[in-house]
Amino acid sequence: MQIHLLCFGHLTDYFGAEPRLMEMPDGATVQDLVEELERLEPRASQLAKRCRFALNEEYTSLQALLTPGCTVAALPPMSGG
Amino acid sequence: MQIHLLCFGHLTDYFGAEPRLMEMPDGATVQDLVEELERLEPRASQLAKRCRFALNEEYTSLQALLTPGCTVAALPPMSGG
Amino acid sequence: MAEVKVTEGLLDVAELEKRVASSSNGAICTFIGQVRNNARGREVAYLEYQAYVPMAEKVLRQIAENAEVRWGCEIVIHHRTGRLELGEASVAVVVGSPHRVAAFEACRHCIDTLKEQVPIWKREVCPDGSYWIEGEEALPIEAS
Amino acid sequence: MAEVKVTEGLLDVAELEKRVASSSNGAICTFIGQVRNNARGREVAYLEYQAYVPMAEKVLRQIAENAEVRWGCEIVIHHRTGRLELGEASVAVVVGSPHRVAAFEACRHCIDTLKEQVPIWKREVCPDGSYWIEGEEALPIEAS
Repeated sequence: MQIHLLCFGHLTDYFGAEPRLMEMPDGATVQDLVEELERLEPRASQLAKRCRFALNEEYTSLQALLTPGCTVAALPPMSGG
Repeated sequence: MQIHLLCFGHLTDYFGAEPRLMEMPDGATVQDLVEELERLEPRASQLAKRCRFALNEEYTSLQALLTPGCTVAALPPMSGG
Repeated sequence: MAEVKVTEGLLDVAELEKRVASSSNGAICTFIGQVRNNARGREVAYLEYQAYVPMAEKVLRQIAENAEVRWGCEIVIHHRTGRLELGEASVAVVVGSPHRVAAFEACRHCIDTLKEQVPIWKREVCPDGSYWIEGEEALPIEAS
Repeated sequence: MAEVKVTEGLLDVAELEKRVASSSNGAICTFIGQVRNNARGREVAYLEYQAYVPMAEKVLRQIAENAEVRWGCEIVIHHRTGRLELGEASVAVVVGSPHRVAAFEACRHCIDTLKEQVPIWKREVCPDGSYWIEGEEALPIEAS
């Protein structure tokens, strides 16, 4: 299935600021996507430890199942205000 | 000696809102002035208990000595803000 | 640095905020008190504020300057006197600081201390008569 | 009732204060965050704010609505994105309430929670390069 990936903060240096289409196997979880990203970009190896993740604009756990067409966002520690 | 008395809040109902000249004996204290006011106006009998007093625009104690031409202000519980 | 004023004029809060908005202050905390249409369960028509102006400005200055030193910030406090209509601002406490916690704490300290120590009194004018407010009490006004 | 917005436009704080200035609200507490000329000992030229806009507005709304119920108040929160010059306001949290303690507590809660939970990031552009700010850390920007 295809899913949409959104990255923010310093992650845009590695993965770009535009939404990115990713091909993931059926039954994949947010955790599987994170591992795929860490493989693609060794400098992002701390991804799971540093970031929170959102699935379709809601905070999610790493165990959540991806669904076709869903949007996952990788959210580094925030600095609004 | 003559001193100036200023009243605020509900005390202006009894003593007026304008500065008032009072004749006090030499050596009189703020306490003596308060007792004089309580004599003048029985409805103000709680004066010493309810109010704070200022001598020349600074908070003062009842024991402070009056000086010729000084200004004493009787300050009920405040309600600014 | 502190700027304090007791005034009959309307308060322009945006203008006061500009005075503490130096580019090293990342945080501004403002408190505005305004005239409510009710108090102690009673409908209010308008307020009259009475101040012992020179002493009020002196005490306000002490409060603001002490807070500036204690929290490392810049403070402007203006308080109105005279007749205030519903919805008008009676007081503005504006604090600019490099840090937000300091801005909040200094602002709250100033308004809390002002209410206790600054010689200003409020008279609530209601449909059934008018009342001097003294601390938590409302004293009906007697004919003298 | 809460009104929240993530916007590229300048913030007009006086206008936002009017929106919570109903005549039953005796207290308005405002927090303004603005761009400082220095951070972490480094001179700052300007900031770039990046937001995950739809989620940021959703989380802001949750924060504001929860605080409205908890403290019995009305809340407006606007946050800017894009390039901000020194001294410009990045965020305004405006709380109107019948009571001052509630106004202060709700305002402080909203800005504290915003900083932790709302998906917005700041890039500091300095004379020596630019840095993503992530929580307490400043990460130099790498060429990708």
